Amino acid sequence: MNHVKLLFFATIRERMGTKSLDLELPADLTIHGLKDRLSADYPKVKESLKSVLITINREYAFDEAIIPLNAEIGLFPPVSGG
Amino acid sequence: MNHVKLLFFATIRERMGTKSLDLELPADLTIHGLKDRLSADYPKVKESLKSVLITINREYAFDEAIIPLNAEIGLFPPVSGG
Amino acid sequence: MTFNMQHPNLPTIFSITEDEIDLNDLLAQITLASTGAAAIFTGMVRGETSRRGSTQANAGDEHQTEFLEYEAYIPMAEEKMKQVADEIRARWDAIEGIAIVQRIGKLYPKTPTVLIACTAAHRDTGVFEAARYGIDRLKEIVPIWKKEVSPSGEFWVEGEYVPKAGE
Amino acid sequence: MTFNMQHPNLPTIFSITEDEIDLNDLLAQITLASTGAAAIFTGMVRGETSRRGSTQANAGDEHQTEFLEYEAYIPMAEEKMKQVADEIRARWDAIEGIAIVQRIGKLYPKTPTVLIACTAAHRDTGVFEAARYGIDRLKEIVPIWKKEVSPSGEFWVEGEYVPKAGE
Repeated sequence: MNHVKLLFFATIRERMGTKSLDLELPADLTIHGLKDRLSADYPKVKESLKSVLITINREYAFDEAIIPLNAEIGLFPPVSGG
Repeated sequence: MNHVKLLFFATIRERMGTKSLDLELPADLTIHGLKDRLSADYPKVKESLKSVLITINREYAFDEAIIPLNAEIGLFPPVSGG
Repeated sequence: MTFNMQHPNLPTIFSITEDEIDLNDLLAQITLASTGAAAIFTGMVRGETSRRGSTQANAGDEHQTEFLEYEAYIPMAEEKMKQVADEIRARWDAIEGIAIVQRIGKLYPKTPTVLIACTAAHRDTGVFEAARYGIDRLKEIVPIWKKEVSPSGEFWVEGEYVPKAGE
Repeated sequence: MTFNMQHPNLPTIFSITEDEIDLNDLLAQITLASTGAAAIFTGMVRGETSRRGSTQANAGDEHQTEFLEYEAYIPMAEEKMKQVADEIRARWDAIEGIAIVQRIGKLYPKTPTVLIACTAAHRDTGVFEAARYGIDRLKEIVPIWKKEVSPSGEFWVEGEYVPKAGE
């Protein structure tokens, strides 16, 4: 199993009701697989996940990426700083 | 006669050795005529006058302009602020 | 201030802070003995959105803002600010100093919220373009978000850029 | 700050001063409730001219500067700064506030000597171009001169622009 830390920001943080979540994931799970799991476990963020940006260890990542061991995974909407 | 005030800046001020000069000029003298007179009276600025910028009452003016009564006339090299 | 392996003598500042943005101080920090020009962009909280001069606001958008509340994914935002600075140096090699600062927390109208500053020997070396590029990129890839609070409620300002792979 | 007949609510600052240029203060003075973006240019005294990134300096020009000494034809310079501000507003009608400041006297390396700042609701309204235009025009028509003092002597910095009739 793979221990990962999820970090939520902005609208997704509000919908999740938490800033972070520690999860145990199967080895070799992809981002796509993670999204499926979150959609099932947290139906309130299912819509948000369709347009979510994902980062693995602070770099933007995409559906096909395999989640490395002990990854820090960010989930957030498109940025709006400035 | 026309009482005018000449103001010198930068290199021309240094060559003239003064910041200003009050002059009596004939009525209807042009800038060109003023330059001729200054070249004759102050040979040390004759060279400078070839590339001098002239202002009449704080607006750029040119050789053919007739000097109005009680004018404030600026004489200086191209500007270099900033 | 960070030490940059590729540009060891060129100051690069990036910061996410709750403190006031001090333009005088930041400019001094990115001014070298060889520096003759700086272009600085700052963004401020708009208290009212009117149609005058706006290319984004339409008639129906006119409204008052009480404050904006900013949040950031701080360690990643710092890394992405460094990336923006590296991109600037790769595009404009005359750039000497770079400062990229985002203020976060609750920010009221007229308050500067973000600063991008670039210095160079002369003004015709790309400083203006570099500062413009910096704020554009910050708004694309640096993980910061803002929520607007107004008399009619609160809503998140929506970004739209989706970073590409490796960005 | 002056009252502008054509733009009664839009702040326009121009100043020739021996005091330090305070970017924070000037920016605050040209920030309205509707302002969301500012582009600021500052020029500084270069202490050393090197070839890196310079389009003007050649190998033979490398030198040290001890200080610059600025002088201005003050009342005319103020009028011409106002003209530059009017020209900016005529070209970019989204501009809200404008500040144009020239510091004069004896100024040492790394010191900001000039500032042009323009504000608007958004950054895509011409603020960068307006600030760039402002410094270009200041260097063409505003009667200010500077003399450089270096270990090898002193010399006047040469301008080259000759204003046209009515300019």
